[in-house]
Amino acid sequence: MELRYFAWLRERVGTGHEVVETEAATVSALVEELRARSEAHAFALSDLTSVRVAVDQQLVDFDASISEAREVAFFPPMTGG
Amino acid sequence: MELRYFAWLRERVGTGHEVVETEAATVSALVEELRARSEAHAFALSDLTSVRVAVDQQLVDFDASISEAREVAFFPPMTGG
Amino acid sequence: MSIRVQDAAFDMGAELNAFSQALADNGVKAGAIVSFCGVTRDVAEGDLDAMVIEHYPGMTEAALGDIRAQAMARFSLAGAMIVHRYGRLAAGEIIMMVATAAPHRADAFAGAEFLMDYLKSRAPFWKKEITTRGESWVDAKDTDEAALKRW
Amino acid sequence: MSIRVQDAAFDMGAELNAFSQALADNGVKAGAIVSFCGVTRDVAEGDLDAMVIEHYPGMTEAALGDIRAQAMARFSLAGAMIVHRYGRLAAGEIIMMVATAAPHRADAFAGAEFLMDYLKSRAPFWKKEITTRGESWVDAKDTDEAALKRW
Repeated sequence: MELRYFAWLRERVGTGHEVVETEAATVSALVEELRARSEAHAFALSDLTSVRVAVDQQLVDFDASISEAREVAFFPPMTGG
Repeated sequence: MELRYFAWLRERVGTGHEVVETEAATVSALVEELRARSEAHAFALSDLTSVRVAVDQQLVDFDASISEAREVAFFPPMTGG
Repeated sequence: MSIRVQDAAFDMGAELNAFSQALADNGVKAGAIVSFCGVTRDVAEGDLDAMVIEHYPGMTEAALGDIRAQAMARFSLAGAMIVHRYGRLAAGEIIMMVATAAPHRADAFAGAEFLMDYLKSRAPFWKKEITTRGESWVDAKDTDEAALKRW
Repeated sequence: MSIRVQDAAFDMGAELNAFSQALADNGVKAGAIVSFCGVTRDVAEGDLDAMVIEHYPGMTEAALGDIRAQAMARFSLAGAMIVHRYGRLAAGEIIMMVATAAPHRADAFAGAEFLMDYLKSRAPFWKKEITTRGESWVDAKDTDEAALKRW
């Protein structure tokens, strides 16, 4: 599964893109796996109130299924415009 | 006193500008005098619900004083923009 | 110039850029710029030949200046401009334009809407439509007068 | 093109004219054209050196296209466009622009405000401010999220 990180999540994780093997069924389960992956991941994903997630480029909630997902992205609330 | 007419009031009166001698104290009194001035005036000023008035280029009500007025203008509701 | 009443056509893009540039030249910091342009449009399908706009020279400029000053104060605008044409316009020509600038977008939008609402009902312009079937003065809309009530 | 995401600077006046011209070329009758432009502005007095905008290629275009389609349908717009830059911008540069066209001004204004409200909180852009004192990611504002509730 392709993972993408943007803005300060990218900076904290240390990369904007990585590929992981996962059996996680939901975004929340994936987050738990990622927190165990490295201290950087744990730090980046420590407070989910300021993290948004997109599955295959669609904004979703953390309980969304990722069983069919090709790409999951984590990023802060958006600040465009 | 200088009188000005715009849009269909100008067309109905037959002129956009005329100078009158008047002792009228208010716009309403002036309107009464003008209605007696000609059939064209009477026609133009027959229905005041669709007439607006400015005294010295300020929008006013028909009971406004014109004792100090230099210029009175009659016109339909505005349709700019 | 913040208020212009003219018979000549104007380029709305050039006006927008000039408005923005004038703010920058004066060191005015405004994050949000809103513009509105009004275009003559057909009244019925394809039969508008032209529109003739009459105005009240002197009062027009005074009324627009007053409306602009109210908008500047009420919405803390960094800038505001109004250009309005008079005379004969072909279908599809730009009739008028307003632009506002403010630190925040809500004020820039509200300022432009306020300018338009007041300009429609309080600035001495009158439109006459010249169609293939004849000429007629445009009636003021009740909705335009009603629009003032929200401010 | 109705949706553009680009690193290159653009000319807002030229964009506005091109938007209007494209409508006219397609025979679209719209009496009202509204534009909004966002400009990088100093966070504190005079200390913003630059702004860096990051985005999510692919999702950005899809999100903007979806927001535009919603606005077109909801406000019966005759046209709508969005241009948004990414990369490094100097203070005073244009970040983004939206423009809408509609038969009536209320729809053109509402459409542009809708585009802006959704773009701010639902399109994947993130701003980082580079100041004389360092770098920091711009925090999302509660007011921007709250602005969505009115629609």
